[in-house]
Amino acid sequence: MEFALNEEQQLFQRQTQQIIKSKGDLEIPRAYSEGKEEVLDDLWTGLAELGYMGITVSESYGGLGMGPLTLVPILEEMGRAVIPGPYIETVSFAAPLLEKYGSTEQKEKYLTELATGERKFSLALLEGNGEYAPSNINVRATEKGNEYVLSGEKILVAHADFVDTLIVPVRTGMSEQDISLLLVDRDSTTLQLEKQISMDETRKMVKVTFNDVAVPKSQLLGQENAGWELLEIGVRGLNAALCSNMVGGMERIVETATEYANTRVQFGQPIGRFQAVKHKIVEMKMNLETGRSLSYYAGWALENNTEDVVEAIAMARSLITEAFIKSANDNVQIHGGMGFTWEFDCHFFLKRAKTLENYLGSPEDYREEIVNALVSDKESVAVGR
Amino acid sequence: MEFALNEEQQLFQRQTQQIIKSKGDLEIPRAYSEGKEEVLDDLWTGLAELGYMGITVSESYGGLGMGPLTLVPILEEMGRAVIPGPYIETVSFAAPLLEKYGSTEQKEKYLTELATGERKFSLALLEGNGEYAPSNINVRATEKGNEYVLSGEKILVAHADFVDTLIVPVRTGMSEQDISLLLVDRDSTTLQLEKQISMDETRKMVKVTFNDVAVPKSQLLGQENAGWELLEIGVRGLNAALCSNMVGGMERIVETATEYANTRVQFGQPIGRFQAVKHKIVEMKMNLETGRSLSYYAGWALENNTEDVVEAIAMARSLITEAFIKSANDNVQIHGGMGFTWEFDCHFFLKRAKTLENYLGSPEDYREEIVNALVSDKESVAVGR
Amino acid sequence: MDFSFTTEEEKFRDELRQWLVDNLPDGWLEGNRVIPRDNEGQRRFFKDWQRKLFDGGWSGISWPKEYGGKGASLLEEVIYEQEMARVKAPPQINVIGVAMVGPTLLQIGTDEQKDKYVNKILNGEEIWCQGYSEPNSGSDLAALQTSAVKKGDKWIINGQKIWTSMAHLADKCFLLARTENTGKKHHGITAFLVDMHQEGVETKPIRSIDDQHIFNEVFLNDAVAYEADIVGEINEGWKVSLTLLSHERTGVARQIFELNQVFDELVELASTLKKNGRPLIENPIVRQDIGRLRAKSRGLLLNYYRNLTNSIRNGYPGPEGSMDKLGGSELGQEIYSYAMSLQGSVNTLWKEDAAVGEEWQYDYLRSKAFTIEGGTSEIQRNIVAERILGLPKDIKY
Amino acid sequence: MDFSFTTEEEKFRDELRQWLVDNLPDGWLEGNRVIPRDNEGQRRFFKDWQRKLFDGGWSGISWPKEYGGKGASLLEEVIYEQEMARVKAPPQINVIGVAMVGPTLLQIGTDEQKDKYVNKILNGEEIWCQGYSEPNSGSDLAALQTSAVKKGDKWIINGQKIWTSMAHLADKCFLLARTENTGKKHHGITAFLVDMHQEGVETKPIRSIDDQHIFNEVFLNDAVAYEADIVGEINEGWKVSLTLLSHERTGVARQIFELNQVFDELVELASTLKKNGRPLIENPIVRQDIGRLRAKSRGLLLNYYRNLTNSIRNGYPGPEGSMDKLGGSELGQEIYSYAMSLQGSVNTLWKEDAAVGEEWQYDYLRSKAFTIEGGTSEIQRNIVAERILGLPKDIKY
Repeated sequence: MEFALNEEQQLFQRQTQQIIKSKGDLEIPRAYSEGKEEVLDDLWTGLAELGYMGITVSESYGGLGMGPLTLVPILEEMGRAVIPGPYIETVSFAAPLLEKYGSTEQKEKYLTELATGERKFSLALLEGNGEYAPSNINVRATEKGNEYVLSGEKILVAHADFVDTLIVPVRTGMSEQDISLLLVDRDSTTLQLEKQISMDETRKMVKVTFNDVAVPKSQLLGQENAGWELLEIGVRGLNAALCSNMVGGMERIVETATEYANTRVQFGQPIGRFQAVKHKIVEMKMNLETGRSLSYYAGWALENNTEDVVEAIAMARSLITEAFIKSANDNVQIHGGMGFTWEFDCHFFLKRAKTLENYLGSPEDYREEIVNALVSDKESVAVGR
Repeated sequence: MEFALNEEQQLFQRQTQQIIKSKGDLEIPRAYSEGKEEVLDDLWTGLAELGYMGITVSESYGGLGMGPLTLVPILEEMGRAVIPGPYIETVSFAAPLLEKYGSTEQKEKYLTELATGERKFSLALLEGNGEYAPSNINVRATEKGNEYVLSGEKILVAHADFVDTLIVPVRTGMSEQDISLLLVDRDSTTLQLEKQISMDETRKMVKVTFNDVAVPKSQLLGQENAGWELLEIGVRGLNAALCSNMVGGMERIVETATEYANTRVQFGQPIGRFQAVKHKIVEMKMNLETGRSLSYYAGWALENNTEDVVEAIAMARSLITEAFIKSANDNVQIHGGMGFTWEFDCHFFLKRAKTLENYLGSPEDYREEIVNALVSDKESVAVGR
Repeated sequence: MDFSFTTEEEKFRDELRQWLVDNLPDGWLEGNRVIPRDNEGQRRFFKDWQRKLFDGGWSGISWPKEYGGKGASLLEEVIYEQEMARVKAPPQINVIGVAMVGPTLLQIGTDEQKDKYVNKILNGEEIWCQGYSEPNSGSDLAALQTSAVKKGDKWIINGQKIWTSMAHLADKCFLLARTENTGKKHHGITAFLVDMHQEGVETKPIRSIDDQHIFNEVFLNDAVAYEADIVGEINEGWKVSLTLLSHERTGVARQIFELNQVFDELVELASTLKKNGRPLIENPIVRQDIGRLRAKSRGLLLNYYRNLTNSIRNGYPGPEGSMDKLGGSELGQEIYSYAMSLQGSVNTLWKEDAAVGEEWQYDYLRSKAFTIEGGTSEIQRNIVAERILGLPKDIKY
Repeated sequence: MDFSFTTEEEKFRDELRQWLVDNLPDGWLEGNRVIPRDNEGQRRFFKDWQRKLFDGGWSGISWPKEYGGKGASLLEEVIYEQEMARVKAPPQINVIGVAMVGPTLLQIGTDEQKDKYVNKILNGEEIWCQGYSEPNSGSDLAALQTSAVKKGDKWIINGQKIWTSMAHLADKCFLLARTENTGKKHHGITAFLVDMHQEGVETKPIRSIDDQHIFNEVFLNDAVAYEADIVGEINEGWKVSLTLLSHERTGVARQIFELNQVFDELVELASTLKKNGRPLIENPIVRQDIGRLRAKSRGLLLNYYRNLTNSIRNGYPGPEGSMDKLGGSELGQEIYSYAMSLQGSVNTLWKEDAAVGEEWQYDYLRSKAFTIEGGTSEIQRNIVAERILGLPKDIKY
């Protein structure tokens, strides 16, 4: 029985902290959102050099062959500084999916390049009203000889302009679940990219239009028409990663709120002496630690592929999403007027939190998933009882 | 534009306050719950002498012919002292129903006696699992000549042992809504009454068993098989009354919490100086005033039979029910250990609040009703805009 | 109880409604509510609107008729706010001047001050801002440190103000400065009428989280005011500022009316947007949320009417305005936040790319200031606790 | 991360499980958990259970083996709490003695004290209670006023204690009294071992809102203790009380385990009870509530494991126990309250008339004390703020 980061994981945590600090910490998202996109290249290169891109890639393709738990401290640190970029999409989504479902050729090419940092990935999933549902996949892939020809439009594709390959769920059949995943390389296709103005300017959102884009059939990931199932498995990793990322954000919020409350003086007292402020920060802290426990557990369940993995991730995602929003809100309140300024960092967290609220499902959806899991299998698993 | 009690209503308020104080205030529910049921007779007689029973009875039957708004301050005052007894059932439920749907003979007999206080009423509605739904009415009334013969069991009949007449929804037909209301006099029938131990010992709960009880057909209130509709109209009045009653309870809670916070000293300070306590009482106060506004409005809508009367009552009922529970809870917390003792009065409010939570529908049910009303009629009515 | 208005009051409402139809900017009533983003364009837009209001007699409606006002009753003022909220009328740029500075000068200003300023306030010739908050005095307003020192016939003002709305468009500032330091922080403050177009006054924009520029920092470096620019007694500026506040007769009425309107838009949103192919409003969970918000919005509105009735009966407003402010600001945040939630993952898109309507994102972000500006929620709770409930004051440190 | 236990630990668990099967009162495991309501019956019931635990070696499992304990590791102690929670075992009446007084005496007691008390604690021959709280010192414990004055070889104790659990069944009391009044409230307190069966000690029951009698007032009128009954140094009782607390190794573990169990019962309830003819668990709104409570219950449990891991790594528990207490007590209230909500209008029926199971009503009412006893939630928040986050202390008045 041991429920904490191990030494190796703690080492990663410290190292990540150092890199991010050395690159400017919260100045990174600030610069990025002001259009200095080179900070992202710089950070990416730095992380790649330290082997961060290959953490979840197996050793045979040049990675470290670690599981998602190793990413937990790294993602928390990134969340602490609201780091932009497709790290989660690449490392927590694309890598494990390729490992599990890629063909030998796909693995050889993509995993090797992913591990070195040469190749970055994103997920081009959402369409129309942004709903995460199989019925909402309407980008059509029409078979034409050895190729699929894609037409349609994806929205909210994170950092599409920065990545090299998009994983694109497309419609390949008539029934609702007839969806397939395609690996679409930007260098061998002509995609139309258009920036979408996002409230959270640290996650660049791009509309990707496919105008009869031909993609070789060899780019199919997994079986044809089995894409939705794969996607859901991939989204698990993505969600667990988002959770750790948000937990990092919450931690930073608690720290900055505490610091501000200790130094800002009103009525001759640091405002942290007033219980209205003091206890608000305690609530943040409670949520932070509960969220962290749930995100650790989600990571553990994912790494060990436990029976309750879906429930574990749903618990983490539903609670953390809402707690992050609440904390980010309260952080603005504690900072008073300064919290309302662009100059202070509070708004980075606020916007990140609120725009992730419904990304790949709402907290309500995830709670429904918890109960689904509960009712179908009432026995408690995993946590020794 | 005037949204407040008028002078006459304020007069009733002061008078009620005086009566209740003179009868012992919170000692009334305390004595009653300890088995001294004579306090109820005493109070009832006192109120009847002042004409309180006939307030909503028309003048031709000896009443004052006032509307439900006049009851608002009286019911608040009763709520302030968690007064036991079937006042609400008699004055806010039975009286208006009889006025509206009673036959001439029924009015003559029942309203006249009601107005003098000679006859008290209760509602014998719930059965089985206590759900408020037509499908849950299973006490059967079989026609036999000029009589209905009743068999079955009603539960949670408030103060059945104290009242003279029960209004009993019974099943008179096969389809779900084939329900009729019967006036069942206790002195001319043999009912089996059995006390049910209630957490809120200030509302005596009784199980009433009908073993082939014959009731003349003339005791039918309204049309046969039209009982559910009548009941729902009656329940509106009952709900509005409960709201005012609960608002009174909330007001008393705010007062006692404030008083305790001003006098209880810890760490050399009245605990009301600590914002954790201070702001908790402010929250109670906010809920109290919002609840009061909604209950006034519900009363006003009822009195004027406005188009939005159902929504008005549903808004009041859903918000007040939950706010009362919250306030009663927080009141215990503010009183600390003393709030957990039987000796202090906190628990009267706590138990009253929690046991009313689902009485005649849950807050969720009433919110659903709000939205139903909203969606079917989107125009704002009544409040001048 | 009576929710109706008198024939006269309804006539007042009808007149205003008609005037708005005739005078609102083109397309405004149809929902095409565009305000220029650049300073110059904004200034012109707002000044035009202010002028129109003045010409129509709808600026300073509570002002005495002799000064160009309408001499409206409190209830008419409420109707005014209702109607302005109904059409989401553009803000009155000179609200500080019209609602507070003007009435204060009329009450306690010198004759010269009245002559010099009052007319130009109403017709919008001179725009006013309010110099209260400072970097170190936000909630603790009386801790202000900007100093005014007398030199000959001049008062030399040094210090910094912050959160000064519209300072970048303002001509004049109603400013509090410390003229004496006795250790008692509420004493020794003086109220000045300061010219914004002088060398010693520099205005720096504050970019807020909604990417807007409404607030400013104002730096005072040897700014000058004269004896004639002092309002009320020297060192008694705190009292003057309370006089000023007392002219805020309708409190947060407009916000409360607007919120009830926004609630309707929220229902509209839930009826239009779909999930799983069904309108959100059919989802039982959404219905719960909407039912809850409905009861709260109506409760807030009704509370306001109840407080209003008391104000009319007593002849003056009570501290209950703090409850309106507290309730309104928090409910506002809740409603705007929920509107964002309903939009699903595309809620992240804003400005011209907004998926549903760009106001939602702006309003959501803007709402974060509701519980901070004009006295934080924490301060409002203290006021309710201390002035309404009689709970102990926070320790005076 | 690793949620498994070692073979040895699992053996420990299996042994305990088997022992419980063999020794729990008849019908207990089947859910027929009846404890007599009268004092005498209760005393006998609890003493029998205490004796059984002792005979089986399951009382004082963390005590050294030489004193009859099991010398269990912290993790074994946690397993013990898990298993006891799983079967909802009867409380150990002498929990104060076993978990706190005994270990404290073993650590800092005199040899005579050890000889005289320790064995009788474990075998339940002497039941202990704890005399801390007083009418005017609840949250502010150090403000206690009960005095002990030396007269010859006796200490004469006067004052009043309150909230003394099980005092009516206790033989001995670990009592704090003021022996010096220096103005510093944490100094001048002394810890005494007081005989409850003497003339100067009177116990009066407190009837709590759940109609139970667990707590008592204890009146001390010239009660007597001797020099030999002092634990630790004179005037250093505050430190002794902290030593005592430090022996609470598993904190609120049992409550947290129980809550996760109660959550399962809640799901059962929602699966069984019906509305509109359908199980509540099929209602989307109920599902939201249950999903939310599930995440919170698991989060609480996982937090506990995380804190436990830290305690094991550091060799001592940190202030995070306050977070467990705070979270557990509030979640407990929430869960019990929700269980009442699910029951509909019949939730009002209790005791033998309860509609679903009388424990729900009792537990609901009992839960109101969770956030008060053992340090209120307000105090816990201050501890988290000050000791974990480093926020300023409340003003020392």
